[in-house]
Amino acid sequence: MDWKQLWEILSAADNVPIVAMIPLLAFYMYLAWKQAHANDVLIEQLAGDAALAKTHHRKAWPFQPGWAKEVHVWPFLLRIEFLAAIIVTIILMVWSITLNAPLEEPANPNLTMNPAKAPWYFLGLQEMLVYFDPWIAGVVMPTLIIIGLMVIPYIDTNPLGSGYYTWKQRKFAIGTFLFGFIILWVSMIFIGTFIRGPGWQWFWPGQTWDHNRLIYEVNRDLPDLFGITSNWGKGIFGAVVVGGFFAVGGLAVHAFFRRHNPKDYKRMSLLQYSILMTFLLTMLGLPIKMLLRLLFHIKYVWITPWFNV
Amino acid sequence: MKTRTWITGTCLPAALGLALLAGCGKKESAEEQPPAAPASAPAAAPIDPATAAVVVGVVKLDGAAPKAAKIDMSQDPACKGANVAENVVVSDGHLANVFVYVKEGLGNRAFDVPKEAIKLDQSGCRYHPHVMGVVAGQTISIINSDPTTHNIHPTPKDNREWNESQPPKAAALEKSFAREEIMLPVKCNQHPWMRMFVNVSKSPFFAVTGPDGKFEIKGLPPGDYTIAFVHEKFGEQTQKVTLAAKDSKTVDAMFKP
Amino acid sequence: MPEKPIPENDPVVSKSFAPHYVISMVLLMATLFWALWDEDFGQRPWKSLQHEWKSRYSTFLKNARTQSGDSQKEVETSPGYQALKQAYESASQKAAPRIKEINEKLRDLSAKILAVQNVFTDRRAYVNAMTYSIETETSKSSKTSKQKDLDDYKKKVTSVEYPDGSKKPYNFTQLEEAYNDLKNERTTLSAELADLIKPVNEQKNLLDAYVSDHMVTLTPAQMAGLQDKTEAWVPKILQINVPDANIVDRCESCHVGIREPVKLTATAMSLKGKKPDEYAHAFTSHPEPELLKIHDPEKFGCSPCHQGNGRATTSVEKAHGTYEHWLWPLFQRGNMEAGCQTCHAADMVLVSNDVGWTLTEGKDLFRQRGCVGCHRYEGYDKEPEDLLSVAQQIKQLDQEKRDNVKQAGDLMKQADKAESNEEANHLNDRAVALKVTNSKLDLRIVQLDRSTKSLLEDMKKVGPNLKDIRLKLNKTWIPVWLRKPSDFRPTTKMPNFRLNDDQIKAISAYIWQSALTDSLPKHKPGNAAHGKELFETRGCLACHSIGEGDQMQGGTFAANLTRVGEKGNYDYLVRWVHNPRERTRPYCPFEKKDIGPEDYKKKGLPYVFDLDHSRCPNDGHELQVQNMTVMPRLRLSPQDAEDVASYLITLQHPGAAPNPEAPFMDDPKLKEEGKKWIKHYGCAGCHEISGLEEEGRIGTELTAEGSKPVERLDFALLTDVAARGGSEPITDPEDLARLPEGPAKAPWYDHKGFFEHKLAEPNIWDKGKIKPPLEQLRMPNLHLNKEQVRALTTFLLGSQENPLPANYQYRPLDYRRDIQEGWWIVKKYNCMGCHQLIPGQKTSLMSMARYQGADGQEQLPPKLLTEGARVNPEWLLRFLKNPSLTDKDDNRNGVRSYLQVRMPTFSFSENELGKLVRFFQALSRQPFPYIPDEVPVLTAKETEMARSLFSSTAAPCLKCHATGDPAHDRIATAPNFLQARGRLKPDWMERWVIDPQAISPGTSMPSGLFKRQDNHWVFSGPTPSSFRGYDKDHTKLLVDYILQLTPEEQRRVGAAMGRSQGAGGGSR
Amino acid sequence: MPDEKDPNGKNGKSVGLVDRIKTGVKEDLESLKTDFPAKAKEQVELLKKPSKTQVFLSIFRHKHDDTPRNRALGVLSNVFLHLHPAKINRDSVRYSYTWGMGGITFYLFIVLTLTGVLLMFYYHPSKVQAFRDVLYLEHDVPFGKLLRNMHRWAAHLMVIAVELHMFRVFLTGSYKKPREFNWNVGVILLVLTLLLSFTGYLLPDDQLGFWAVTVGTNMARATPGLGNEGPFAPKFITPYNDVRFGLLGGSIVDANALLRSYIWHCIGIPIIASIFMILHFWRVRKDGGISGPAAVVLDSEIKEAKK
Repeated sequence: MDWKQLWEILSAADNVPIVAMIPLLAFYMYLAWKQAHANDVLIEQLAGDAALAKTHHRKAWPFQPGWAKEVHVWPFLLRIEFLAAIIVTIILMVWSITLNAPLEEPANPNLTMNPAKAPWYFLGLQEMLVYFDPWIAGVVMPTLIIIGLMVIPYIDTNPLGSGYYTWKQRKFAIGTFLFGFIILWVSMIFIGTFIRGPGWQWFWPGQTWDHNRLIYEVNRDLPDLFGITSNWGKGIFGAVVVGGFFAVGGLAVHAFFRRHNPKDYKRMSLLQYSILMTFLLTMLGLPIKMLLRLLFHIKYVWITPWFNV
Repeated sequence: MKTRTWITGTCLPAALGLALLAGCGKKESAEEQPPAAPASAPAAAPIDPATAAVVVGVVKLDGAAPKAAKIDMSQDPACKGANVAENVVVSDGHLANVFVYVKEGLGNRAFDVPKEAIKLDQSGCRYHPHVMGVVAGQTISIINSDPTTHNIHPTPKDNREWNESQPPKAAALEKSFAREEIMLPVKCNQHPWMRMFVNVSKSPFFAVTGPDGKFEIKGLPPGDYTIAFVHEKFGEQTQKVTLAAKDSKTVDAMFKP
Repeated sequence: MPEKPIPENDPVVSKSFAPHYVISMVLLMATLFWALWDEDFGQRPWKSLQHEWKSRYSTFLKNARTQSGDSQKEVETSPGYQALKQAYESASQKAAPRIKEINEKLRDLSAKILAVQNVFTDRRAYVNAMTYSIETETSKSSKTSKQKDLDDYKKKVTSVEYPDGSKKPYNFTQLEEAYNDLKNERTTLSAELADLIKPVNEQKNLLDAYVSDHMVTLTPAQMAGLQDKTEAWVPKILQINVPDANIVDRCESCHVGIREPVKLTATAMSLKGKKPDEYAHAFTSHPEPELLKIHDPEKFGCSPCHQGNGRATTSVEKAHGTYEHWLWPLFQRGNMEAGCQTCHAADMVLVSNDVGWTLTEGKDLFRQRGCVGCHRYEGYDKEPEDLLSVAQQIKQLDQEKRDNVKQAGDLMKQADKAESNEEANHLNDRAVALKVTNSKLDLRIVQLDRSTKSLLEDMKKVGPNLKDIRLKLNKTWIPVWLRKPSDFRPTTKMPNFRLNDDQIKAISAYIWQSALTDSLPKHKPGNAAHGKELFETRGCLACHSIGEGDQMQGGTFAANLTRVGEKGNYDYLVRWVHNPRERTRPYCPFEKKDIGPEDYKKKGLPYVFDLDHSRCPNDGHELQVQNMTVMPRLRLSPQDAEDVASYLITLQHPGAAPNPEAPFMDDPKLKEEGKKWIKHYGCAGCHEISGLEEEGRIGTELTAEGSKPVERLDFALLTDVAARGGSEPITDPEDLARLPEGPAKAPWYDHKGFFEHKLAEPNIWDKGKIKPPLEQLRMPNLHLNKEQVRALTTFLLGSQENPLPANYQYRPLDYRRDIQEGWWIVKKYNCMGCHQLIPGQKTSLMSMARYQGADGQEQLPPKLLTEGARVNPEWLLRFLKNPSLTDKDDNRNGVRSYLQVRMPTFSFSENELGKLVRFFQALSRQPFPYIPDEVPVLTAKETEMARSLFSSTAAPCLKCHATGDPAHDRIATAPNFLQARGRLKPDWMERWVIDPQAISPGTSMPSGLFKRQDNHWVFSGPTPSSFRGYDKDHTKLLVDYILQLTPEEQRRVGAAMGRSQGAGGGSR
Repeated sequence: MPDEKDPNGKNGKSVGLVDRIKTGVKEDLESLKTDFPAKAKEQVELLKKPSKTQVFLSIFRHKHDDTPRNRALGVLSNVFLHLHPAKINRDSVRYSYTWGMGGITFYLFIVLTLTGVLLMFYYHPSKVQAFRDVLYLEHDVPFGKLLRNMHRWAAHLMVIAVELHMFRVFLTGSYKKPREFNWNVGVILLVLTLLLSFTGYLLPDDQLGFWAVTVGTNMARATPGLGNEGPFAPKFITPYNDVRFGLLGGSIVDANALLRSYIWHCIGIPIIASIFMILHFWRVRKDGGISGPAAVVLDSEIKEAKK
C-alpha cells in the first residue's frame, strides 16, 4: 500500500473538489433519503386511512392548525439565505487561504504531461475515451447527456412526487437518475481522477503510479471472436449485435416497465415511450460496453468503414 | 511552504476524518546545538622572570662530517670570502648552524615583537649569519659590505616572496616576515652559492648553535615543552623536556649524516 | 417511526437564528482577520526576517565600530596621517579669519537684500502688469496715456528701510540698480568664500582618503552611517527590477546583507554564543564582492546566476524554486558555478579569484575525457563542423565565379552589339568589374583552402590512433586492456566499457586486423639512464605522470607512463618520442582511405607527406598528414629519442604476469562482429580506426542538457526512489565513492541527482531492467573522483538555453573575444602545465620536487602573465612556430637556452597561431597590430654612460644573463640581451627593470635597481660619474642601449667586467 | 467703507442710516445667540432617529416596524430581494428541502464575477504575459493570491453546487409540470457553468491548463462530419478548417486559443449565462415559486387524463 501516492493524489489541489464532493454527495443522499422515507411512511399511512387523509396537512413536518401556512420571506427565508452566504464565504475564504490554486510549469507543447487530464468534471467523458471512439465519447455522448436531461420532464409522465421527496412513488425515475448520476457520471469521474495513472492505465488506489509500467493487453473486436473477417461481415454482424441489444434489451425493459409501472406505461404516448427506451438502453449500454472492455478486452462490437462502436 | 501545506493538511480532510492527522504531526526541528564552548584556553599568565628556566645543550653530528665542497667564486672578482660551502659546518663533531626552538608547549601565549632589528650582513659574498632566527614581525636589517651588488631573494612557502637588489654601500634594507616559517631559504641570484636561512618563530625562545654546537634558550616559564632542532640538510629532530621554576636543563641532540 | 411530539410554537417562525448568526459572524470575522494576517505576515515571512536582521546587524556594527575605532586610532598615529592633519589644520587656520569676515558680510548682505527685495518685487509686479497692458492695448491714445502712467509710476520714489534702521528713498530704476548691486556683491563674496574653502576641503578629503586607504575595514564614521541606516530600517521588499531582461529579484528581502560594504560571515551574524542558525546563513554578505563589481546586481539581478524564483517571497522553498513546478531551482552550493555557464558558455577558462575553478575543471574534463567524442556540445571540437562549412563556402564561391564568368561574357557580347559607344563602354566596364570580382573570389578561395588545411591540422582525437596498433602495441595486451583500462592504468582517460568476453575478442580482432601493417625502421637500444634524465628534465612531466598512487608525479593531462613498457613496441616509441605527429600513412578525407606509397608511385611522386606536402597524389585534396594528437615534438635528437624510449620501455610493473595469448585476434570471422560493437560503443569518437573515420557521435547533444525538462531525463525504474529519497541505488563501493554528496539522503529527482548518478555509475538506470546487450546503456564508466563528478555536474547544470536577452550572453567582439578564443587553444595544448597564465595558478611542474626551492624555481618555464606586453607579436608568431628560433640545430630552446625544460614545437596551424598571438596581446590589452617604436640612436656619450651602467658593479647584468659564451651560459639564469631587439617591447623592458617582481613574482631578477628621484627613474646604486647632470630616465637609457647591443659590444663589455673565461659554475 | 464715501442718503440724513445699520447688526447677532442652540438641539434630536431623515426615507421607502406589511414591503420594494415573493410556503424555508444549492450557486456566481473583474485588471491574455501575470498576481498584487485562489475554488464549488442543485431538483420532482421549461434552462445553465470553468482553465497558461484544454479540444477533432478525424467527415475538412480550429483559432493550443478562451470566459459565456439566469429566476417566480415542499399526493387521488 503506497500511502504517499494515495495522499499525493488526494491532496492534489485540483482533486480536492471531487474529494470534497463525494462526502457531500453522501450527506445529501442521506438527507434526501431521510425525508423520502418520512414521506413514504406518511403516504402509506394516509393511503390506509382515508379520514386522516382528508384532515392531514400532508407533510412529514409537524404542523398545528393556527400556524401560518405561509411565512414572510423577510425575515424567515432571507435570514437563512444570508446565513448560507456567510457560511459559504467562510468556507471559501478558509479554503483559499490554506490551499493555493495550482500553477505548474509554463505551458510547453513539447513536453506532454503524463497523465494529461482534463478538469475533474470532464474526467468522466475522458474516461469514456477508453471505451469509445472520440467522436462518441467526446461529441455524441455529451450531446446525448444534454438532450437526455432536457427530455426528462417530457417523458416522465408520473404526476406523483412533485415538490416532495419520495422513493416509493417514483422508484423508476429516481432509480434511473441515480444510475446515471452516481454510477455513470460521478464514479466515472472518480475513476478518471483516482484510478487512472500514467498512460491512462488502471492503478488501484494505493498502487504506485509507475511511469514505466508496461501491461500486456490485447483488445479484440467482437467479430474477431466469432471468426468474421470480411468487412461486410463485420458490419452486418455488428449491426445485428447492436440491433439485437436494443431489441432484446427493449423487450426486457418493456416487460419490466409494463409490469412495474403500469400507470406510467399507460399514460405515455408512443413517442414518449420510444424516447425513454432509446435513452434508457443507451445508458444501459455504457456499462455493458465498459464491462466488455474491462473484463473481456473487447474493443469494438460493430465495425464499419465509417465508424466503430 | 511547509507550514501552509500543513494547515491545508489539517483543514481539508476534516470530512475524511481526523484519523489522517495523526500521521501529520509536525516533526520537531532538530534540536538547537548547544553553543560550542570556545576552544581558547584562558589567557596565559605573564612570564615571571623570577621563575624562568633555561635550556642548554650541545648538538653533535654522529660520524664523519661530509667534506665541505669548494666554491668557485672566480666569476666575481669582488668576492673574496672563504670559498667553502657552509651547508654542514662541523668542528670536532659539534654541529653548527642548527636552529633550536620551542616547538610546542607555549600554548597560545602572545609575545611582543622585539623592537631591535636583527642584522644580516653580506660580506665576502656570504651571508652572516648563515642561519638566523627572528620573531615574526621583527625587523631584519640587511646590509651589503661587499664591493659588489647582491640581491636578496627569499623563497618562502608561507610568506610573501620578494627579490631586491642591493648595490654596494647602499642603505640597509629593512624587512620583516609576518608568519611563522622554519628554514626559509634566502639566496642571491648573482652569486648562486650565497644562501642562508631565516627562521621565523612566533616566540622569542630559540637559538642557533655556534661552531661549538652549543646553544642556550633563556627565560622559559615552567612547563612541558617540545624542543625542535632543525638543520638545513639533516632535517628536524624533536625532544621533550619538562621545566620546573628556575630549572636549568640540558638537552643534547645528535644528527646523523 | 415514533411520532415526535409536536412543539407548542411554530418552529419555522419562532426558531431563533441568533446563535447561528453569532457563531458564523465570529467565524467570518476570524476568517477576515486571518486573511488580513496572512496577507500581512503569513505571506511575508521576510518581515520578521528583516527585524531579526536589524537587531543582529546593529549588534555587529556596534562591535565592528569599536574595533574600527581602534584601528583608526592606529592609523591616526602614523606619521603620514599626522603630516596630512597638520597640513589640513594649517590650511584651515590660514583661511579661518577671512572666512569668518566674509560670512559676517554675507549675513548683513542677505538682510539688506531681503529689505530691498520686499519693496522691489512689489513694484516690479506692478510695472510688469502695466507693461503687459500697454503691449496688448490697441488704441494708440490709451497706449500713450498708459505709458505716461507707467513712467510716472517709475519715477515715484519709495523709501526702503534697511535692517540697521536707516531709510533710503529710491525711484524704480534706482531700486532695481540697488537690488542688482547687492546681489552682485553677494555673488562675489560667495565665490571668494568657495575659493577660500576649497583648499581646506581638499586637505580634508586627503585626510579622509588616507584613513580609508589605510584601514582594512570601514572607518568608524562609515560604520556609524551604516548603523544609523540599519536602526532606521523599516521592513520592506527589496527588489531588483530589470524589465528588459524580465528580471524581478527580491532575494535581498531576506538576504539583506548581501551587498553590505562589510564582510558578513555566518558566524558574525549568529547570536552571541550560538552556532550560526538559518538566519545567520541568510544574512551573510556576498562571498565574492569582486564578482558583483563585474556583474552589477542592478543590471544582472540574482537569479540569472543563481536561479530560483526571484519574485517569490512567501517561503524559502518558493523563493529558492525548490518545488515541483519551478523549472529553475537554485543551484546548490557545490554547483554554484553552474550559473556562470549560462552566459559564459563560450569561455573555456572562467576564473575570478576563488570562483570558477570547478566549472573550468568541468569544461576541461568534458574535453579531455573525451565526452566530446560521443556528445556534441556547441563550441567543443568544432573543427569537423567548420571543415564542412568551409567546403560549403568554397562550393558557393565556385558557383558564383562561374556565374560571373557567364555574365561577363554576356555583357561583352551585348557591348559588341551596343547602339552607342557610351553604352558599350558602360557594359564593358561592368564586365571588367566582374572579372576583378572573380579574382577577389579566387583569393578568397585560396584563403579558405588554407583554413581547410588549418582545420585538418587542428583536428585532434582524445585517444590514440588505432591504425597504428600493429606497429605500436603488444598484441596480447589489447584484450587485457579492454577488459578494464583502469585496472592497468588507474588514471587513464580511457573509460571502462563493461565489455564481455565476446565483445572484447571481437573488438580486439577488428582493430588488429584493420590496422596498418607498414614496417618501422629498427632502432638500436639507447641509454636508459640518460633517457630517464631527459624524461624528467625536458618537461614531459608537465603533461605525463609517472608513479602510481601517492608516488605519482607530473601532470594529469596525458597518460601515466608507469607501465608503458608492458604494452609498447620500442621502435614505435622511438618514432613517437622523436615526433609524435609522424604518421604512418596519410589519410585522404575525400577518398576516405589511407594513402600508401603505391598511390604516390602511380603518379610518379616521391612518398613524402608532411605539412608542406599535404596534397593527395590522386586528387589534390588536402590530406591528414599528422597524427591527430596534441602531443608536441620536443625536438630531441634521434639519439636522445632512442634514450628516452629505452627508458620508457623499462617502465614495467615488476613481475607482471605475461598476458594470455590471443589467437582470436587473427580470426577473420570476428572482424565484422567487432566492427558492429565498435560502432555501437562509438569508439571512433576518440580514436582513429580504419574504416570508421566518418563515424558520427553516438550520444545526445548536451548543449542545453541542463534545461531539459526533468521528465525527459530517464530515471527508469529509479524514478520513485529518486523522487522520494529512498535508499541509494548505487551499491558498488567504487562508484559510491564518486558521488559528490555521498549516498543519497534526500530525494534527488532533479538534474543534479541525475547527472551525479549517471557520472558515478553510467549504467545505473539499467538497474533492474532486462535489456538485450545492444539496448543497454552504452555510456562507459569514466572512473572520475568526487570532485570531477561535481565539476562535470556543475558544467552540465549550467548548460542551459538562456532565457536572458542576447546582450547578456558573454560573446564580446573586441579584444575579449581574442581572449575567449585563445583560452580554447591554451587549454587544448595544456600550456598551463608549464606556464603560469593566471596569477596564483599552479602548473604541473611547480609541485614537483625538482622545482622546489630557490634553485628549482629558476628552472621553471617562464610565467606568461604579461607576455603580450612583453613581446613583439611578430616575434611571438615566429617563436610559437619554431621555439628553437633556428633551422639548423633545433635541439635547443630558442630563448632560454639555460633551461633544461624545453618549449616544444606544437606545429600549430596558421589559424591557431593567429589566435594564440592575438590572445596574448589581448590578455595584456595591447593594440593589435603592434607598431614598434623607432629606437633612438644613442650618442657616443650616451652609449658610454649606458655602458658604464650596464657593466657597473652595482648592476652586473651580464652576471646572470646569457651571453652566448658556453662557459658562462652554463650558470646563466636569464636570456641573452641580443634577443631583446625584435622580441621585447621597450615600454615593457623599462617597467621590467624598474620592478620585475611586480611582473613575474619570484623571478631571479631583483627589484630595487632604480629609484624615483626628481620625477625620474635613477639608478639606485652608485652612479658612474659620467651621469652628473643627466636629467633623463636612466631606465630608458639602459633599455635603448640594450636594444642596440651588438654581439661585439656584449663581448667587449663582458671581457671588461673581468670575467675569467671558462670559469666553472657555482656550487653549494 | 461705502457709508463714508456715499453720503447722499435718500433723505439726506446719513446719521439715521448708520443707526439703522447698527441696530440691524445687533438684531442679527441676537438672533444667532438664541436660534442657534435651539436649532442644534433640534438637529441632535433628528439625528437620533436616522430613519426619519429625508435621506433615509428617499432610499428606504417604507418603515421598518415589525409589521407584516413592512415585512412584505421590505422584500417587494427592494430591487435585489424582489426576486422573492413577499410570502412563501412555510416549509420552503427549511434547508433540508432546498439544500440552498440554487442560492449558493448564484452567490458563487457573484463572487466569481467580483473576483474575476479584479483579476482582469492584472491579466493580459497573451502568450508572453499570461503566465507572468499569474506569477505577478501570486507574488506582487496585494491579496492577489487570495483573489486567484478564491476565484479558482469558487469556480469548483460552483460546479459542485450546480450538480447538487440539479440532483435535488430531480429528487423532489421539481421539473414536473409546470416547470419543464425551467428545468431545460437549468440544464443549459449547467452546461454553461462547465464551459465557464473549462475556458478559465487555460488562462494561467501553465502545463495543467494547456494539457487539459488540449485533451478537451482534441475530442472536437472527432466531431462527426465537422472534425477532421471524425466519422463522416467530408474530404475538405482538414485540421485547419475543422471545428477544433474554430474553437482554438488555430490547429494547436496557442496564443489565439488563449485569447478566445479569455473572451469566452470573461465576456461571452457570462453574458449568455446571465441571460439564462434571469430567465431561470423569472420562471421560478412565474411557475409559482419553488416547487415545494408540497403536500404529498396519493396515487389514488390522481385523475387520469382522458385520452
